[in-house]
Amino acid sequence: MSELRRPNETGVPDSKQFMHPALVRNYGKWAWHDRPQAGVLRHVSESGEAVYTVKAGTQRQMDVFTIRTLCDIADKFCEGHLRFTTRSSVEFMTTDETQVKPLIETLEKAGFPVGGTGNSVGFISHTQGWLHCDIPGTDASGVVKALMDELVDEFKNEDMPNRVKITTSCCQINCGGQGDIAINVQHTKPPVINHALVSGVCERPAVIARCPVAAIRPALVDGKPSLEVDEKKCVCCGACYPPCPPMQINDPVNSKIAIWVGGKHSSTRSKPMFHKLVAAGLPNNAPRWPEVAEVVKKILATYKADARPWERMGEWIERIGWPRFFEMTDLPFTKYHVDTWRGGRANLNASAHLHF
Amino acid sequence: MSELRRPNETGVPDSKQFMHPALVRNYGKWAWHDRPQAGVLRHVSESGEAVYTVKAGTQRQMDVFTIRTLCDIADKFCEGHLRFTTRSSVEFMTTDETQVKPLIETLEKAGFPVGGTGNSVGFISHTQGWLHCDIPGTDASGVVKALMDELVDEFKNEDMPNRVKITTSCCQINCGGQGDIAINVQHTKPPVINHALVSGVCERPAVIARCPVAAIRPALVDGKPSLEVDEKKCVCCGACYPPCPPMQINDPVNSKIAIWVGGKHSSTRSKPMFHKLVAAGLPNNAPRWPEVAEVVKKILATYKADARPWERMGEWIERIGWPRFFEMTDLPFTKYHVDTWRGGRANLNASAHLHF
Amino acid sequence: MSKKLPSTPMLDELEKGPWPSFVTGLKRLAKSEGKPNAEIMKGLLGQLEHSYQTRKGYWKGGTVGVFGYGAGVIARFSEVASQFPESSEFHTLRIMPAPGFFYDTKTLREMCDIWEEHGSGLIALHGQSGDIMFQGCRTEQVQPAWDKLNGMGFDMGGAGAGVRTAASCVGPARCEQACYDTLTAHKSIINSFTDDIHRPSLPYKMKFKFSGCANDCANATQRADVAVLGTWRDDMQVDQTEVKAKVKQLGRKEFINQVIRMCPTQALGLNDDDTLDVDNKSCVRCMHCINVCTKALKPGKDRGIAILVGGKRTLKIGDLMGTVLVPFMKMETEEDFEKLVELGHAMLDFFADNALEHERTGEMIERIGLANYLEGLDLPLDVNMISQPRTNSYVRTDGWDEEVRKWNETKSSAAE
Amino acid sequence: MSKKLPSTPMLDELEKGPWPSFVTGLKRLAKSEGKPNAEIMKGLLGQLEHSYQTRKGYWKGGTVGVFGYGAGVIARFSEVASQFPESSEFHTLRIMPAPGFFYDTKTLREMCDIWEEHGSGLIALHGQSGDIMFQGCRTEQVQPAWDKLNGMGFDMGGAGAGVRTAASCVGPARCEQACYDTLTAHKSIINSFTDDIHRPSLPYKMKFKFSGCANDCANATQRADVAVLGTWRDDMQVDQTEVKAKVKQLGRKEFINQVIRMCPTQALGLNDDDTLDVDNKSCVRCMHCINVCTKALKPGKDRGIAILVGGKRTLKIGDLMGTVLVPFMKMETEEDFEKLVELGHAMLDFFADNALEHERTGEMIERIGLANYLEGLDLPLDVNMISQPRTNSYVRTDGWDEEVRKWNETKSSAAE
Ligand code: SRM
Ligand code: SRM
Ligand code: SRM
Ligand code: SRM
Ligand code: SF4
Ligand code: SF4
Ligand code: SF4
Ligand code: SF4
Ligand code: SF4
Ligand code: SF4
Ligand code: SF4
Ligand code: SF4
Repeated sequence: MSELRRPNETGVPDSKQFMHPALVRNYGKWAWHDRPQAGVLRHVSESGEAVYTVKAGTQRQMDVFTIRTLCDIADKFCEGHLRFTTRSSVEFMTTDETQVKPLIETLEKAGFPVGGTGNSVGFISHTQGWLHCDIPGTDASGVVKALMDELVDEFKNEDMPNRVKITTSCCQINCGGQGDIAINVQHTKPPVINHALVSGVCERPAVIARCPVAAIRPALVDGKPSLEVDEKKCVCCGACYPPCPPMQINDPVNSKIAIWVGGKHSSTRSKPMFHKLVAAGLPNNAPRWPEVAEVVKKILATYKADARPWERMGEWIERIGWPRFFEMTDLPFTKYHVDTWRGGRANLNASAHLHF
Repeated sequence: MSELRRPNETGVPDSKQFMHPALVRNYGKWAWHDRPQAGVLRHVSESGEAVYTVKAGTQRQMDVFTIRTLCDIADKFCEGHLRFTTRSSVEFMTTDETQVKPLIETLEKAGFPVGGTGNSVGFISHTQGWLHCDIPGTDASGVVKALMDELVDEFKNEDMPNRVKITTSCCQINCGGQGDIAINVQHTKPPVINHALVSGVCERPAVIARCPVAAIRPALVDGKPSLEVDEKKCVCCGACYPPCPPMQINDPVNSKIAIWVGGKHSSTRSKPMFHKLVAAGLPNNAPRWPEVAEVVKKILATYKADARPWERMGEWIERIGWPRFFEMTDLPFTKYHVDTWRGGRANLNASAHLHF
Repeated sequence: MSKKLPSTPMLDELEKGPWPSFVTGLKRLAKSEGKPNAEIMKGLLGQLEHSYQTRKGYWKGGTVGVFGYGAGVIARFSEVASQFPESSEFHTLRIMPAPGFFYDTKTLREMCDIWEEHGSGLIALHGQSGDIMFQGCRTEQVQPAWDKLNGMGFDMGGAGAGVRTAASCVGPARCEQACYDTLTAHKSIINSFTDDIHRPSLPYKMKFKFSGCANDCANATQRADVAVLGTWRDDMQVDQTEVKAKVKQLGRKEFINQVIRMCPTQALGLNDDDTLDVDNKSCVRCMHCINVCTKALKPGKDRGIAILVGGKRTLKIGDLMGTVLVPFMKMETEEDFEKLVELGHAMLDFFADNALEHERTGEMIERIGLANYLEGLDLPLDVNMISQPRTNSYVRTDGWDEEVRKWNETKSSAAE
Repeated sequence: MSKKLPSTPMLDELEKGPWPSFVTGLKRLAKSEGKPNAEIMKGLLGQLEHSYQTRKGYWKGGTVGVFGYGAGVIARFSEVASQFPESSEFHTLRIMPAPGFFYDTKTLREMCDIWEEHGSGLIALHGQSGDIMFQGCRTEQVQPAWDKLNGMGFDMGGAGAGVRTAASCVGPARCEQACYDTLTAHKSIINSFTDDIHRPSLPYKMKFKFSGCANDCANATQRADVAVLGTWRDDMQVDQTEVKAKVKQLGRKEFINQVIRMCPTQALGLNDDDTLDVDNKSCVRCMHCINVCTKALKPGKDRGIAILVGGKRTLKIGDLMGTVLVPFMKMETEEDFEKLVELGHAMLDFFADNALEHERTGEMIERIGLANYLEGLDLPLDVNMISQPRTNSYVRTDGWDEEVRKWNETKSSAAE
């Protein structure tokens, strides 16, 4: 075992040491860009120099062999440089236009789909799931893989009205964030408490404080201090589970998948938007979640066919109206779609604006 | 004294008995309308018949002599028919185009300004005030009269981008409703309690229940049951005053006037909007409230000069942004403008949309 | 014997200026020598001047009424009666006008005569809720005044915790935009609620308002617990010849700016031949383009009403706009109006049973949730009720499948 | 000695299809015979298949760390260790990459080698917060792995109630839209907070994110407590020749549809000669027109940052977007970056002092009010902080005159 050594508290390293030299040369001097073809960006500097970026999808959860393959390609085409995007795509940069085609071919041959640029469906925000997290209701890696298999053509082409940002989250905490489409676990039953363990494992006041609806109270069960849940109040969010694992929220049947649409982080055109619930009650059907894929594809196809250029998912629906969205996607509308959370009234239709 | 007699519980009378015969003839058959000149509407029926409406301002609080004068005019020009609008303007209808000019002249001569049609400043929503209400902080009739004197040209002409609906309210209850501009009393100090009277007059639990911020508690004062106010919590709204007149909220100095803009009831273009606070701390300066008039005129002039056709006040400001509104109107922006009420966070700028 | 006109230096300032002066009116009344109302008005002028001087109001409430009714008279007793005894009692009778505020001069003159005899001679046309306010009545004159007004065929309006006087826009009587008969709807509703108007026993007030279209000239959306607004379901009517004329009149650029660009849902396009392209599926019936092009555009032919519920002013949780309860309902036959009345009663009953003391309908719905309100009224859920679905995952959805079943049922029964 | 590859019929389904398969990767690792990480991976595959079969996760947390630091390692112990002992400990080291996620292959290869030796061979590029996640480490291997990674010049990322690993968009390195140097800002902030990253002692986590413009490619607005977004104050740069070219390319109608009509504040007009009319006072710097016309339009020259505060996910009051705290700040000189760092520290200190346990910055501001937060940070109020002023009159305004004085002071000092 290695000696205990004081860490070098260096923080983040400088980026320029790793950057492609053309990026260093033109740092802060970019003039414009375009996309010669799907999967390829051309950034032109004020100096006239052009850098071509070829973008490809990865599985994010990479074995070292995959990474080494990417390195081989970067060595061959990009002077040993590459970068990853905020969405775990990989980007290869070169100043040599003639290298673009062979680079794409090499990537595709190695199994990395080239695309994800412009108005395509990007890679899905990936979270941990059964592979690593301690509280997951499903497996992010599996959901992402299964879905990307279905959406790969939309990744490779730029046929969408605008960029489509899909996210997954394997529990209601939602490390995946807002998405044009968000595929999230939604528990439907209150936690099942293993009373024998509570007193040993959980700090009860902390657990009680976590519940967003104050549904948890201290209780004595079999003479031992435990907790009890007011099932009428409980919204099955699972927030009590991380601080208190004996409050088992995950359930093979009752932990369902919900689909949300119209989230958006950008302030482009419209202000950022939260995503909105459209479908719930979908089974957590590992290993390929076909019911989820079906709904996602239906939504995407409708958006693709109906939205106008540059409308993000949420903007499109705002224009055409939610009645038409539900009609066109054939999704059922239920009382659960009506917001009941604090300030939920703001999501009621306070106007005579009606869609027929 | 008259005998006690059972009322005829008739409800509202039928309207057609009072209507101008041309309206009865064309009831539900109107084809289109236009405005030949400010103050005059022409409605044309499917039958081709046209009805001219001449609209004039009144003081709403009318002595019988004024009403009889209006009747005289209606008898002379309109076969004895007239109507009032939802904003207390009076309307004279005739099918005879040649009568429009003399009708206008007669009205103007009798002191009734003709106008209030189309994109003008309409009559101000009028409430009761010192003339009749039991809780007023100011006098609606006076404020309305003083302001309409200043705005009469804007009433008579159609020079505004869209209709301007102004409202006044003589206490924070705001019987006047939402307005493009709303001129409302805003108290700035907690109620002063006349403890000697409380136990005799007020039902204490009811009063306590009325407070929106739960600032009122029961208290014993000089051995008598009374109430006390937590002045840190109190938002000086005066809601406790109607159920408990000893909780005197009105104050000659500390009951101020606040001005709100951008309210809108119509669902035309944008959804209905609440009005928003822009100026407060204006003195309750009877009998002519010059400080209020100054702010109102400044806002109107800015709107008139800058808004695009058909933009209501609130729509205009949404387009140009609040920073520009405050800049152009030269009104100070303070922490009080930042919403602190429930759900107030929705009124923060949750985006990178910035105006410079 | 008759008192002198009080000195009113501050009020006199309000006789200046071009707008009709209520002060001049008050003085006119105060000067109508010999009439009892002149004395009342002298007192009133004195008290009002005192208010202006001291910046305070001096009325207090009380209980005054007419035989058989529990509301409709707003009692006012002066707190400075010793100084101004003539107006020590200054009550208001709220009387409901005909829907749409129509009068013939005979009626108005008769009202003036009655009020000169029994009241102060001061009449407001109209109060913000829509009443004729006969203001300034001594207690003992209330009943005789009422008897005469009632004898004319007019009835008392609302006050207190009951159904209130309603208001409606001019509607089909003189507006081509009206998508239903606002005046008939108003009358049908109000005349079926006289008991709840005259003998209030609700948790708090309840108001109805009627506007013929989304322009909402009756301010229904925010100022009524129940707002009834006209709308249509089919395509709007377009006269392309008139569209072209309008494009010509405004100029192409201005037409784009004033019509095309202002449509809230970008439902309009201007074709190259200056005709209009309407995406009726996207149109939200906001009325804007129709307002601007009064000759070229009209609402569709399949007309009816939408009902919004819960509008109100500030107390106690903050202002509320009405929100969609019924997105569409035909309003043509007598049966249709009866259905509306029935629904109104169901809403009132639910309110009476479920609202807390001093809680308006909107506050009650805010507290219990729209879904429960719908269930209580046995009304179907509709996507038009929301501006967007929930953004928060804190909800227990284990009834999902059951709700889906309900939706599909409603949908297929609607399709039948 | 080496175990057989477990049977993974469900996972095998995820080897099908065109997208790169993580299962294939896991199997590749499990098959790299002779290496210790192959054994770990066999266990992991077994446990994961078990999860797929039973639809449940089987990890539990714990405390594992490296010498000198209080965070950065996410400990994972298996609940089914008896069945899959090889992966009974499967911890993750969160390591911060260079801002913008740049690598040379030498570095990446070295990381792979280290992780093959000390871990499972499974690396995520990157976690949602921006860490390199070296996943699958036995407890005793954590320190040696760390020593080597740290030796390479990399440092541990955040976890727990401390400052978290930051993320930034590619920025000036390869984007013409960047209004400031996101990478330098990221580095300046993070490297001044190493103490709060490594020894977390805040009420809850605190995240910084950096995007070069309003497109927000780093998802800062909702996913960071402190979002730093590029913007500009002067007029946008317009190359009218390129505008004309773009109009020609798209066609006039499409240009109007895609550019003019989509501006959120109607700040754009198309002139008759196909040049663009920009109302820069109305423009909100949303980037849309610039995105569509990458050659014709550019942000202005007077560039800097806006800071939004309080973004976060659902717990406990519901998702929050960041809201404007600083509408504009230059970010060019070293001093500017220092000011940003200072402000970051002030925000952290205020958060540490005022937030409740497990309360994020946004929730704290929601509780105490923006005005108090501004006061605590000694920041001036600005109209850009609101989307609209208050709509509710429930506020005590007796400090009005004093606040007006403050505003006028700020304004006149800004004008100097
Ligand atoms: C590479 C990347 C930044 C990075 O540092 O890694 C990036 C790069 C660019 N983004 Fe982005 N965006 C990247 C993530 C994002 C994200 C965040 C995310 O994906 O999670 C967003 C916000 C998402 C949201 O709103 O929820 C984002 C919102 C945008 C937008 C605004 C889109 C909109 O209309 O709302 C633009 C503008 C545009 O489309 O021209 C944009 C534009 C661009 C441009 C065109 C900027 C430029 O001039 O170079 C870049 C080319 C992208 C392409 O591939 O076509 N980028 N961009 C990220 C690639 C992610 C990926 O692999 O798919
Ligand atoms: C690993 C990662 C997901 C991933 O696969 O990429 C992750 C994983 C976890 N997140 Fe997360 N979060 C991760 C990014 C996020 C993000 C996205 C971001 O940072 O942009 C968010 C939303 C933004 C935000 O901060 O609100 C996020 C919101 C949460 C929350 C909810 C916080 C809230 O205030 O609502 C929790 C719960 C908590 O902190 O108690 C949480 C908690 C967790 C825990 C620690 C669950 C737990 O309590 O044990 C997860 C550990 C998983 C594991 O085994 O590794 N994670 N988490 C991401 C961090 C990797 C990295 O360091 O790069
Ligand atoms: C007479 C009246 C109805 C009545 O039954 O009494 C009325 C009558 C008309 N209104 Fe109105 N509105 C009347 C009060 C209102 C109100 C309520 C109010 O004033 O308190 C509103 C809603 C106010 C709000 O949003 O806060 C109202 C919002 C409109 C609008 C929508 C304006 C907008 O763009 O938001 C239109 C459409 C238009 O301007 O063409 C409209 C249009 C019209 C038209 C043109 C309808 C028609 O085709 O006949 C009428 C002619 C008005 C004119 O004088 O130019 N009317 N109108 C009311 C006259 C009030 C007055 O004396 O000034
Ligand atoms: C007379 C009138 C103002 C006017 O001069 O026109 C009026 C006058 C009073 N209103 Fe009002 N309200 C009047 C229309 C309104 C409106 C407008 C409307 O109906 O469209 C509103 C806003 C809409 C609404 O209903 O919310 C309105 C919202 C209130 C409220 C607040 C209700 C709330 O839920 O927030 C109160 C307070 C209360 O009921 O406790 C109130 C209470 C009062 C009282 C009874 C004050 C009191 O507690 O003693 C006032 C009696 C004044 C008097 O001496 O005559 N008045 N009041 C209006 C009724 C005349 C009529 O019958 O035609
Ligand atoms: S979304 Fe939930 S289960 Fe998934 S990584 Fe985040 S905390 Fe873990
Ligand atoms: S699941 Fe959520 S709502 Fe239910 S008890 Fe746990 S924390 Fe509370
Ligand atoms: S606004 Fe207030 S003071 Fe004025 S009439 Fe209404 S309740 Fe009375
Ligand atoms: S004035 Fe308003 S906030 Fe103050 S005690 Fe009275 S009801 Fe409560
Ligand atoms: S609401 Fe509509 S129908 Fe009624 S008067 Fe106004 S424009 Fe006409
Ligand atoms: S009525 Fe309104 S929503 Fe419909 S097309 Fe006209 S402007 Fe657009
Ligand atoms: S946020 Fe702006 S500056 Fe950064 S990469 Fe995206 S478009 Fe470029
Ligand atoms: S940047 Fe956005 S707001 Fe500014 S002009 Fe362009 S589209 Fe309009």
